[in-house]
Amino acid sequence: MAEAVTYLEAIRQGLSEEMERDERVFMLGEDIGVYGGAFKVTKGFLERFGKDRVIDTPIAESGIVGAAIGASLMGMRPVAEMQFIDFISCAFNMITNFAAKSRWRYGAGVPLVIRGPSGGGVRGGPFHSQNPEMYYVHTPGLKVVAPGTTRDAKGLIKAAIRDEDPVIYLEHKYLYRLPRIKEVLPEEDYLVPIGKAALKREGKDLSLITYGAMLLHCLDAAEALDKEGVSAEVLDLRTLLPLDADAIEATAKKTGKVLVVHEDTRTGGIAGEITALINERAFEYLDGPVLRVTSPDAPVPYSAPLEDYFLPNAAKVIEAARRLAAY
Amino acid sequence: MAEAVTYLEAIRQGLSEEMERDERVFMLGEDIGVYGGAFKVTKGFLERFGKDRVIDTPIAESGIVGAAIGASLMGMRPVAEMQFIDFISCAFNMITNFAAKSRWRYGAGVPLVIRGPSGGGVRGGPFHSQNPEMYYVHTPGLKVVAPGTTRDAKGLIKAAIRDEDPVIYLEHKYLYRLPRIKEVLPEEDYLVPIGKAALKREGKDLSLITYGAMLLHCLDAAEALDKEGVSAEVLDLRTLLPLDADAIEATAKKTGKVLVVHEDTRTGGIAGEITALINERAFEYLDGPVLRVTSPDAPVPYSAPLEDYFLPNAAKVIEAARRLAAY
Amino acid sequence: MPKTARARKNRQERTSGHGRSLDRARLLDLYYYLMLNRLVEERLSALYRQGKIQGGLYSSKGQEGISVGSAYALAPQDVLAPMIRNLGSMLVRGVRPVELFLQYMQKEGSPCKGRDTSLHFGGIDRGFVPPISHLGTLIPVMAGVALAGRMQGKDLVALTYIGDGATSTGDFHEGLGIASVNRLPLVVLIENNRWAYSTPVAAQSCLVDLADKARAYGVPQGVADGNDVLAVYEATSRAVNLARAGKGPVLLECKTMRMRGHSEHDDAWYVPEEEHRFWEKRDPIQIYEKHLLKTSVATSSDLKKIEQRCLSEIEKDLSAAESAPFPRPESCVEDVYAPASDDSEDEPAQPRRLARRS
Amino acid sequence: MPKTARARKNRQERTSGHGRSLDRARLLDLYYYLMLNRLVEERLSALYRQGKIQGGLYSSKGQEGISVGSAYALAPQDVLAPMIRNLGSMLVRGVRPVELFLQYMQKEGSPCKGRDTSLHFGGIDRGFVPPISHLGTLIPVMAGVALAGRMQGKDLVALTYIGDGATSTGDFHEGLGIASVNRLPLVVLIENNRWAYSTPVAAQSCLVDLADKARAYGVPQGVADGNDVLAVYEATSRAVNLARAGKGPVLLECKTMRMRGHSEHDDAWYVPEEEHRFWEKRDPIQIYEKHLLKTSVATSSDLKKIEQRCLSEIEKDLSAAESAPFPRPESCVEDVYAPASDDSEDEPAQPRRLARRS
Ligand SMILES: Cc1ncc(C[n+]2csc(CCOP(=O)(O)OP(=O)(O)O)c2C)c(N)n1
Ligand SMILES: Cc1ncc(C[n+]2csc(CCOP(=O)(O)OP(=O)(O)O)c2C)c(N)n1
Ligand SMILES: [Mg+2]
Ligand SMILES: [Mg+2]
Repeated sequence: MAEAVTYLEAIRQGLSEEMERDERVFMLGEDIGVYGGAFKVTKGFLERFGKDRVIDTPIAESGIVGAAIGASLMGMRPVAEMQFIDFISCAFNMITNFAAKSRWRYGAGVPLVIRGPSGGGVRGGPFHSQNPEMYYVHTPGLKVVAPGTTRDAKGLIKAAIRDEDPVIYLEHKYLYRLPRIKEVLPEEDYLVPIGKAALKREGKDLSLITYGAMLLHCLDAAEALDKEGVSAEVLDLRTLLPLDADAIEATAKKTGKVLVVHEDTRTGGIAGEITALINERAFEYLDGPVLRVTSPDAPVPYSAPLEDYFLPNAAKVIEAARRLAAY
Repeated sequence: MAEAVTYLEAIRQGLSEEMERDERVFMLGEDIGVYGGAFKVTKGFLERFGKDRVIDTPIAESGIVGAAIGASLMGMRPVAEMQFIDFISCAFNMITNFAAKSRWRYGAGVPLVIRGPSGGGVRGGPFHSQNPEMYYVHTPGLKVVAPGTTRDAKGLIKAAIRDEDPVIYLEHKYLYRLPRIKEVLPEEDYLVPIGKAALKREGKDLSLITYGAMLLHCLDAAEALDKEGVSAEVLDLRTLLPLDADAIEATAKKTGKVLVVHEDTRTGGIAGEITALINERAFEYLDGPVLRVTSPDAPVPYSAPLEDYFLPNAAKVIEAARRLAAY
Repeated sequence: MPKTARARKNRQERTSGHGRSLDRARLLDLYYYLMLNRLVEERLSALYRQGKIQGGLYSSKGQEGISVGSAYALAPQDVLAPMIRNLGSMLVRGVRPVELFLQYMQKEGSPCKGRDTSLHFGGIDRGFVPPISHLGTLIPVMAGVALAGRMQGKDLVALTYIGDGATSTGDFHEGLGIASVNRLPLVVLIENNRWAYSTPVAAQSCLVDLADKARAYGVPQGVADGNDVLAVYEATSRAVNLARAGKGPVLLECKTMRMRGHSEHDDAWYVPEEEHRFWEKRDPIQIYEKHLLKTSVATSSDLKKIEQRCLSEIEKDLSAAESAPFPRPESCVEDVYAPASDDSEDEPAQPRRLARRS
Repeated sequence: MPKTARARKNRQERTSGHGRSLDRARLLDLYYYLMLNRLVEERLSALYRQGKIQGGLYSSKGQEGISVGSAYALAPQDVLAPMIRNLGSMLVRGVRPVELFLQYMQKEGSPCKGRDTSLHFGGIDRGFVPPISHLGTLIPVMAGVALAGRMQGKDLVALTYIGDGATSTGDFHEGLGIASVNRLPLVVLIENNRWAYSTPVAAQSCLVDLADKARAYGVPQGVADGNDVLAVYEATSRAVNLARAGKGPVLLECKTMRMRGHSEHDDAWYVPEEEHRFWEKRDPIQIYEKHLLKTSVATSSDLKKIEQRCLSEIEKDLSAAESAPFPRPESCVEDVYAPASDDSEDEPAQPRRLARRS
């Protein structure tokens, strides 16, 4: 019977299955071919799919995304890798102005996927640990996904490749090879729908809304809170744009107390948008303020004690959850 | 005695006064010298300050901002113009990764100003009407200001140039020559402090929190609401980063009902952040949900009937305010 | 190395056109498009002055030979990405004046439903990719079009334009870099009209010939007289053939002059009078008229007839556009995303094969 | 035009160094820095293997001659921006090993307080500008440094480095474009070590000499043997003089080979063995040693002494760094903005004059 695979292996499987299934799918990026990618996500792809479908590019993120856009307009399904997601900033204009607006402007959809390793916890410092989601969540025309489990990682990359619109796929490098989240994946071809959150734990006293690597910390926190007699529900957003407003509304109405947890920095982070949605849709149900546990407003630091202080963790979630529960 | 000047003239005065006062201040951008800028903001500057301090550049926004960063590190005070603020997207990486993080990384402040015409209402279409504030509000290390009055336009550009950190100065092109907001400005050298909101109208029933060109619509709405017996307070944020959380908290606690109005698109707009701040600081004082009137989640359309439908206006603010007042 | 060698070979070659390869019908065709380009734009600026058009309106007066001559050199399967001064290229590719009037008057039936401005419309199905305002972006995008065409076994060439000013953008460099190492069938036509808004080309680059930028990529280049439609046609044909033969990308500079302001609101006071006078004598339409008469391909009455035809087509199309309704206000929030039905969940997992041309 | 002419003149010139301009003390100085560069990096990788350093560690093994020779050619007022393989340049500019150990071990006293990685520290006050990870960005930034220096009447030259791979970035193009039309005193040294991570230079560009990219800007260029520290010193001196004389920017390519993986975790299995073997014979330190002995500038015991000196300095500095404390956790949220006291409100409105060097 099948064995448990890593989050990284799940992404690799999803990519290669879609390349097998659909000849329109191809990949481009820096060091993805011969080398198989900085994190080895596309290891073996060059040998398997050939150099026409696994293209090593010069160092030119805007050029890479631009070329992906052109190929997409021609009916292909490009998947562009950013060696670290931090470098997506160099393609910001191409993504937000060319890819995001073409369908609305004149009806030309630009299905493509831009993926890369995001997030901290690996001593990457300010330029190899970023969480750029909000720059794209604030851009109509894009979709943004951020899987927190191995199963979702595979199902979402496949859904992203099949989607008719441009999708930013954020894979969290801290989860890549984390033994704890290895999973046995379904034999059959499955997708995780974009735009649907998942309730990863049922609870009745309060809701933890999160995504990405923070899911683990929220589940740990929920476990610990349970022992204190606080029943916490954990909603994994999985897709950040479009947000699953119905799922957010449902859990807010159910528990009446919401704590949003994200690794991204605080000001302008997605917790604000979620708080606004809850205000609009479930205000009367609130038994306390919507609170947030996030990284502080600073770049991601390198030094171990600094990064450990900087990133949210179970302890911080528990502490905030207690305050909220006591409310 | 002095005569009333336009918003655009106020910016020009602020810029030239600072160039007079401080030899470290210089300008660079496309067509700002000989031509005096696409909107004539720097008209006459070349003649007055010479070509070493008013530099026409090639079409290269990332290069322009990069050069401004280098000059700033050398102790100069560069002011870079984006011909339309929409093109700031090409400099996104330089701004968010180089300028924003240098002080934190190794103690080198990067005082510089990036300014340009933002906003809609002039039939500019999707690439000459953008409101890019949130991309920078979500970036620690930057400051973002967006004046809504002629007096603030001058006081904030001067404060931005004297600030020790990089400031994005958003001037709303719809206000540039609007006769209605012409003002007689103080004779003396004055600044409008960055980080301080201003109560532009006192009220007791509900608070309209806004900035930029939406200030006018909110004041009109407040006027109309007053006739209906609804007393609306209008808080002009003026600075979007750092937000004046104390002023936001104060008005929320005072009226208990808050409506946030911004021209920027809805999802991930600053209304979310403000809602989160109010939740954290004034939850018990709320007599209703924090609501928002914003542009919808789409690019800014060109055609008159479309753009008129797209942009917030007094009527939309009044309608939402009524709902909130009735709450 | 061969590439640099080839670059050198092509380097100095200045093309002057003779149009030997074109029969009478096609020679008159060129004249029709030149004239239609000129007259449509004249009508558009009249509408602008009447306040029937708002926002940016960018004239290609004096540059029509570049748009028409280059687009005319393409094969049907080729893909073209016009810039805002390439209205003529779009006409050659089948765009009708009515679409342009609808577009500029922001009407319901306009190709982009009144959402976007100027020449920002089209689509692969019609053989072109419209620009966004951000200059330089089309170079990487058209590199991707060329790449996809090769994958799909179409033997297409991608052609796009870039101004002298926009060659300073990072995207120009990144796009040509990717195209060069992949030998993509891409032709980048530099429309050097001596000005970028108010900025003269000398303030944009230290080069005399912007075509020399090809030397940074080791790719072929050429320089042509942009005011000679036949020279442009022939230089483009050669560039397209090189690109199709896998020797691309190719950088082709066409020298010309922007005869009006950057956009309608700009009277271009900053352009020296002599410069303007010098180029007035080199109007591409007059030059081509003389050529057609001298080579007795056409009589002046033939040409008058063509001009009349253009004028009547314009009248017809304009009145159609004027009477057209404005778009539904609420339509501006539609089409941000594909309709849900197209979405992944519903797409069958059947294998997809590339449709290759046999 | 003169610029292109000059570019041609400088074009083919390959520099081979003789160091005639350097006296014995300075020749031995160069050896000291080469050796210190090599030994510090060897110690850093040992620490990495011991798990005392996490994250990226980028070796300049085989490229030390470029960092040391180029930095040594600068005048005190010049500003240098190192890349991640230019540890040697920083040593020449006065950085001590202890700072590097503190930095890589993320300690409190590290130049960037444990916040940023690798060589990302420094400051104008010490004569350099540190990079961010995003490649290419230093070119426009150093153009701005050169521009400011000219405004301030300092006659400084700005020197920065860029890898063969990073010359593909848009910022490289935009920075050189702005520098060229303003004739800025900027020297861009292309460190062509044949590889960009796993990507060979042939997959990055069609050029044989990346210095040819200067032809796109009409600026001077040069090519030097990067494994000959004296050749680098002399080529850089010439480039710096050109730039200082207002003939810049200058593009100088130094040919070399990356002798280790992209970073410590990478064993560079993708590099052909012959290529590696070929370059092993060209180790810049061995080459320079031979030269010093052959020209009897030094005896082998002189050189041994220098090596000993480096080793003991490293020991001393390392133990200092190892015993240093880690930073206060909460310090990571400090210094995002200037302290309020520096803020605009308080700044006096007195006129400010530029401090010019008399
Ligand atoms: C990235 C970017 N920066 C600035 C602008 C504003 N702008 C529009 S057209 C123009 C001048 C373009 O000159 P050129 O490339 O020579 O084209 P031309 O107008 O002469 O056809 C400028 C600066 C823009 N559209 N895009
Ligand atoms: C804009 C950007 N894209 C991608 C990367 C990831 N990256 C770091 S180093 C490197 C290779 C650089 O090669 P080269 O410029 O030749 O410098 P070298 O490592 O050989 O010194 C890459 C792709 C980056 N740092 N910045
Ligand atoms: Mg031009
Ligand atoms: Mg390299």
